[in-house]
Amino acid sequence: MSFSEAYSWINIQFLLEGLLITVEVAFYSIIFSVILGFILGIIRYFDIPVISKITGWVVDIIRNLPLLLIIFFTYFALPELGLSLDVFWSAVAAMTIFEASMISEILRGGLKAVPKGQTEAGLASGLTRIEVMRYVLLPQAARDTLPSVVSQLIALIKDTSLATIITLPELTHNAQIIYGQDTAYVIPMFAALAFFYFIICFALSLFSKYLARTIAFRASEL
Amino acid sequence: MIGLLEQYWPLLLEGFINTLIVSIIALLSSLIIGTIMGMLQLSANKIVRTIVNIYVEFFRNIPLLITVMFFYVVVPMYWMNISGFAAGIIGLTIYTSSFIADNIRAGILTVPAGQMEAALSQGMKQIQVMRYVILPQAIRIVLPPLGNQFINLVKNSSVLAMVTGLDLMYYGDFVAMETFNTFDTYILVGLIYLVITLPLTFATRKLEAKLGVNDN
Amino acid sequence: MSIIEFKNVNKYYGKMHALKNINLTFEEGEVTTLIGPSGSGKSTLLRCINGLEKITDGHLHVFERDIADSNTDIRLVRQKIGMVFQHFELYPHMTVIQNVTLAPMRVLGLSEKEAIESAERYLTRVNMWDKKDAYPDNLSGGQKQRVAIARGLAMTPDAMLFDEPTSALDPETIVDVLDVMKDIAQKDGMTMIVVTHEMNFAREVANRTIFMKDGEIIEDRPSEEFFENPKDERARNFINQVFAY
Amino acid sequence: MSIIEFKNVNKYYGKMHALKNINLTFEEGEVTTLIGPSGSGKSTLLRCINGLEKITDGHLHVFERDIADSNTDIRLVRQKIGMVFQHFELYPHMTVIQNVTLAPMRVLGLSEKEAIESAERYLTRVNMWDKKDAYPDNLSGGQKQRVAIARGLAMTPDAMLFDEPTSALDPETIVDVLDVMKDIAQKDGMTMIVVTHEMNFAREVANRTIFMKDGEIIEDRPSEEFFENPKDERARNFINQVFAY
Amino acid sequence: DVDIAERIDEQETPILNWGVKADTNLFGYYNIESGEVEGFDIDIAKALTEEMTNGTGEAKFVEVTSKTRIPLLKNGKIDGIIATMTISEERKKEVDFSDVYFNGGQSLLVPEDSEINDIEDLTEDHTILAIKGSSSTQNMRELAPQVNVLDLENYGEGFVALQSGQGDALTTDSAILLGMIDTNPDYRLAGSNFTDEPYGIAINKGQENFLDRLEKALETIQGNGVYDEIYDKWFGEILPADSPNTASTSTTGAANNAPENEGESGDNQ
Ligand SMILES: Nc1ncnc2c1ncn2[C@@H]1O[C@H](COP(=O)(O)OP(=O)(O)OP(=O)(O)O)[C@@H](O)[C@H]1O
Ligand SMILES: Nc1ncnc2c1ncn2[C@@H]1O[C@H](COP(=O)(O)OP(=O)(O)OP(=O)(O)O)[C@@H](O)[C@H]1O
Ligand SMILES: NC(=O)CC[C@H](N)C(=O)O
Ligand SMILES: [Mg+2]
Ligand SMILES: [Mg+2]
Repeated sequence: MSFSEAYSWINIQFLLEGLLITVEVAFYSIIFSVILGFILGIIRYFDIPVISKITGWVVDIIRNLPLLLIIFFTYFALPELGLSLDVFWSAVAAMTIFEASMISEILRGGLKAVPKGQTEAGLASGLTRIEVMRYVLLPQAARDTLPSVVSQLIALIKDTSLATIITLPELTHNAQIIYGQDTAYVIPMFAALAFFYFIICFALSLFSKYLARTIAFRASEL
Repeated sequence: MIGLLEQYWPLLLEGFINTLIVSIIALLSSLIIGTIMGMLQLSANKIVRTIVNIYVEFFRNIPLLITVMFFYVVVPMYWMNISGFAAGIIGLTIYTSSFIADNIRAGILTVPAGQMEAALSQGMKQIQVMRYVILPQAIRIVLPPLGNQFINLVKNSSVLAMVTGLDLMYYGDFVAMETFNTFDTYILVGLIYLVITLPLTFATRKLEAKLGVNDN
Repeated sequence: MSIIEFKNVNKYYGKMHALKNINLTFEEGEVTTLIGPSGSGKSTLLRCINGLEKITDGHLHVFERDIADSNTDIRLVRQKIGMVFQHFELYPHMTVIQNVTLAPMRVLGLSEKEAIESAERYLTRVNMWDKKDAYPDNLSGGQKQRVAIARGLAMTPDAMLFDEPTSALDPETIVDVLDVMKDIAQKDGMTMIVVTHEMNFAREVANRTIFMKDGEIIEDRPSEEFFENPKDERARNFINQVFAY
Repeated sequence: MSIIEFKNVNKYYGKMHALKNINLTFEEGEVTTLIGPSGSGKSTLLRCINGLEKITDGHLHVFERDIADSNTDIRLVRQKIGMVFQHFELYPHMTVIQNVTLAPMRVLGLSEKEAIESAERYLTRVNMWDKKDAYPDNLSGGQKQRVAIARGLAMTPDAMLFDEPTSALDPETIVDVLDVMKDIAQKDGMTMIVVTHEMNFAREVANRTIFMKDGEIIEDRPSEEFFENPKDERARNFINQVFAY
Repeated sequence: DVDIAERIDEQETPILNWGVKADTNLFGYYNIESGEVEGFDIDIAKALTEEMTNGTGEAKFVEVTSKTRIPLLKNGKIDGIIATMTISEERKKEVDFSDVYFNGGQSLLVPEDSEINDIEDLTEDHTILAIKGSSSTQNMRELAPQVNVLDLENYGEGFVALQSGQGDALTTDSAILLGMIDTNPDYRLAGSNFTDEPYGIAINKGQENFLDRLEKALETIQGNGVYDEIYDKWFGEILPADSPNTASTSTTGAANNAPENEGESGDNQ
């Protein structure tokens, strides 16, 4: 196998360009989906009449669809709703919609898991419900769900590979172009893909484990 | 959309059934492999632990698509022939089992240490303690996360479409291309996925609520 | 002028009749203990007072405000009533001083400086000022509960509610908390309603003891009298059981 | 012939010196209570006896077997010693009767019929036979602990260890558990070592009281003597604190 | 919707967005080194853009696959498709086509040592690989209904799958297959073309002015030698002028007779 040829500087550069797109898409998607996910999670936690119900249905539907479908749909259907994004922003939009739904569910779980007594203590001291959310519940839920949220963000990074289906020139897409042009490079390209994704995701997962451990440590110092 | 369904229902039905088959086979095999891996992750033997950890960490942190494509493209090119359908099942199994392993491991660890101690202090063997005391409790704890893994598995099975896996998404593409009606076709396909995943989600949520109440 | 007044109050949780036609008044400066077996409705009664639970029917006035009236701003009532919980409910993500200053700043509108000054006063009072920068997780149970009391006091309430403040504590730290409570009762003349299993505290510190069972008030008498000679048989049995060893 | 014998036993958790050069013997039929402040090493001492913790150095013989020796089958020792935990540790996925019969069937090799017969004897003894088909989640704390005691007795042990068996209980149910323990001590002459904060139980039921602090044994005397007049100042302080209210 | 012709006129540097292939050697192929797509379709697109905008405009390229090209055109992300796209009656219901600018024809790609030599050789034991959204996959299902057809996302994946043994042959237009043979000499065509695939430039319906201008531009470059130059550049060696299935006659021929022709011959999907 021609590893050295496969890893010619030109090919490496091309892979790195793809990696850059992967990272960029992931970056924007992470920011937007965390913000949107928090907003949706809070709306659902609060049980606001009608709004929370509808939000819940929409989130449930999105969470239960394959991301592949959502990516495809975003690229081809959003323009029909008057929002035409290029392939990059379509990918970001699809990731955001999907991962925000997942994150909102995580956060809602996290909020529900904060002991009821915390809300009561806040209310009993005269804080409003919003203040209780802002100062008491949200910081705790955010802290407790951080590891799960990071895991979801790892999933997000891996999921960017699906955007190859709408020809987003990200890492997987570019690797496919290289081995599609010369099939002798198939193994080197899969090795490169595994390497890049693994490095990023594993580093993040170590970080998430570290967070989980420090949190557990703090909580056990009773 | 009704028209689409009327005309293409045999294809979509086949895709639906294949998606179900893939999901069930991959679920069962990843449950078995994942449970074994999860228990081995807690093994006293460091070499075993390391090997299992490498497996789990490696496949968790690589996109499913890459693993599936590997079995579809690379393995047949150099070693043995595997169809898209089989490559999909293998990839899904490996990927999902690495998550299930972690769920099982975490489940075992959430059984309070006192349970292990109580059983040991009555003179039971390690293996008996696992079999009669720890695993039955861990399973209860692990059931909701396993439900979520299954839902993910069903959704993830859509990558088979990219390797001629003959699943629902694959036939959805086919119908969309033949009718040029991308919009309606994908909505229809989405609805069919929801037929599988929504009930699973509600069941999992019920289970979560039920087990949560018992915990108090 | 009673500060808290129950008139024919009933409380249901679904079908569970948790408070049965309660009639009660509490006067300023009174220290009352509420005792009774598990499930008798002690917590429910307490939590109705500051609106953490809604009464099902009857009238409940707190500081002359009708708690059941939806026009009443319950937060104004809550500002005047501090509450201390069995499990402390300190905010685990905040330091001791942050715990104590949060509500004074957000609710009373104190500046940070003012809030810290007042926090210093109350934390010193409960002997926890030196731990002001610690996180709750690093405190013992008794220390946590003393901070929780300071947190309640920092709102300068007119009355304090305690729901089993010592039953989650190690026996050696119970005394510190009870001492603080006694001090507040005796030095400040604070109006206090205390749900507790500490019979000796009830006997020594409280003016008045109320015994509840199955959502009803069985006895309501000056503490000394009550402990010397509980009239009702159920109260007598309860006391005997608790003092068995 | 002592059944349990500590000779210069030390126990470290990392750098934490949890047991400091312990020398102790326990005789058959003795009821001993182990008291002392939190973190003094009471649980550690208890758990070393049935090998839940490994001693760091010294010698520990239980029923003439060397616990530290890796050739000793610790399971044989454990069969002879029942243990009751603070948090009961009933198996939540099994009914009461399944909880009690599991180990006799799996460890002693009783048939199901024999195991149920023996379970009936002990569950009746702790007054829980009528709840034999209930799951632990549906029992009160006191009921759970009585089942746990029956579970321990069903192995027909020669000694029983109790680690704060009542400190997670509501005050009214504590007495039921203490009554059962007293009964076993007095009617069966069971050898018992009890870590407890129930001073009255210690005084009335135990022949002997050991006071520990910081991993050391400070006092070890007949209970009556000890409570009348603790010699060591630390013990005196502790007693005073616990009896403060 | 915006009238593209008007848009071109209004812009100072008009930009035309063309949907092109990036996985098809000779037609639209990504050059990793230069970072540009290259090929016959690309050069045609550039020439047409220049012609239609009097040299002021710029051609922009968006990567499409056979599956994504029509949806992308319809939702306005591209102005036109120049991507080896066969003019067919069915597609005409969705989009408008220019005149023919290349005469393709479908064939089979097999490994050198394959026993398949013609479409007639295909049996139900054979698996044929095709690409989602291509007319080739539909043709295959009609002309050889006994065989098993599997669809892949794009030609890169399709050829790799063929090499992995996922199918016995890959089917699409012979000119595209020749592009693969060009870089992978162990493969050959199995027999001659069994359909006609006249390529057209697809644009949205309702763009009469744009279509008009496109037709004129195409006519111009076919007349002034620009087309021939481009054709020679890409197919001069691979499809010599005297080759039996050459498309070189299309320089003049296709443009003239395809419109009448397509009903009978070019429309074999
Ligand atoms: N949120 C609730 N929903 C349903 N039932 C409740 C709720 N809170 C309390 N109850 C029921 O109301 C009754 C009174 O409960 P309450 O907590 O007031 O008792 P308590 O006297 O404080 O008992 P304890 O000493 O155990 O704290 C009990 O039967 C309890 O099960
Ligand atoms: N598994 C462990 N790892 C590290 N340190 C431990 C462990 N178990 C106990 N310790 C430490 O050993 C010391 C003695 O603990 P032990 O549990 O025996 O005390 P105790 O007297 O039972 O206290 P309590 O009344 O709180 O139960 C304490 O300082 C404790 O923090
Ligand atoms: N996939 C392709 O674009 C080439 C095949 C055929 N010319 C078509 O238009 O479908
Ligand atoms: Mg209560
Ligand atoms: Mg202990």
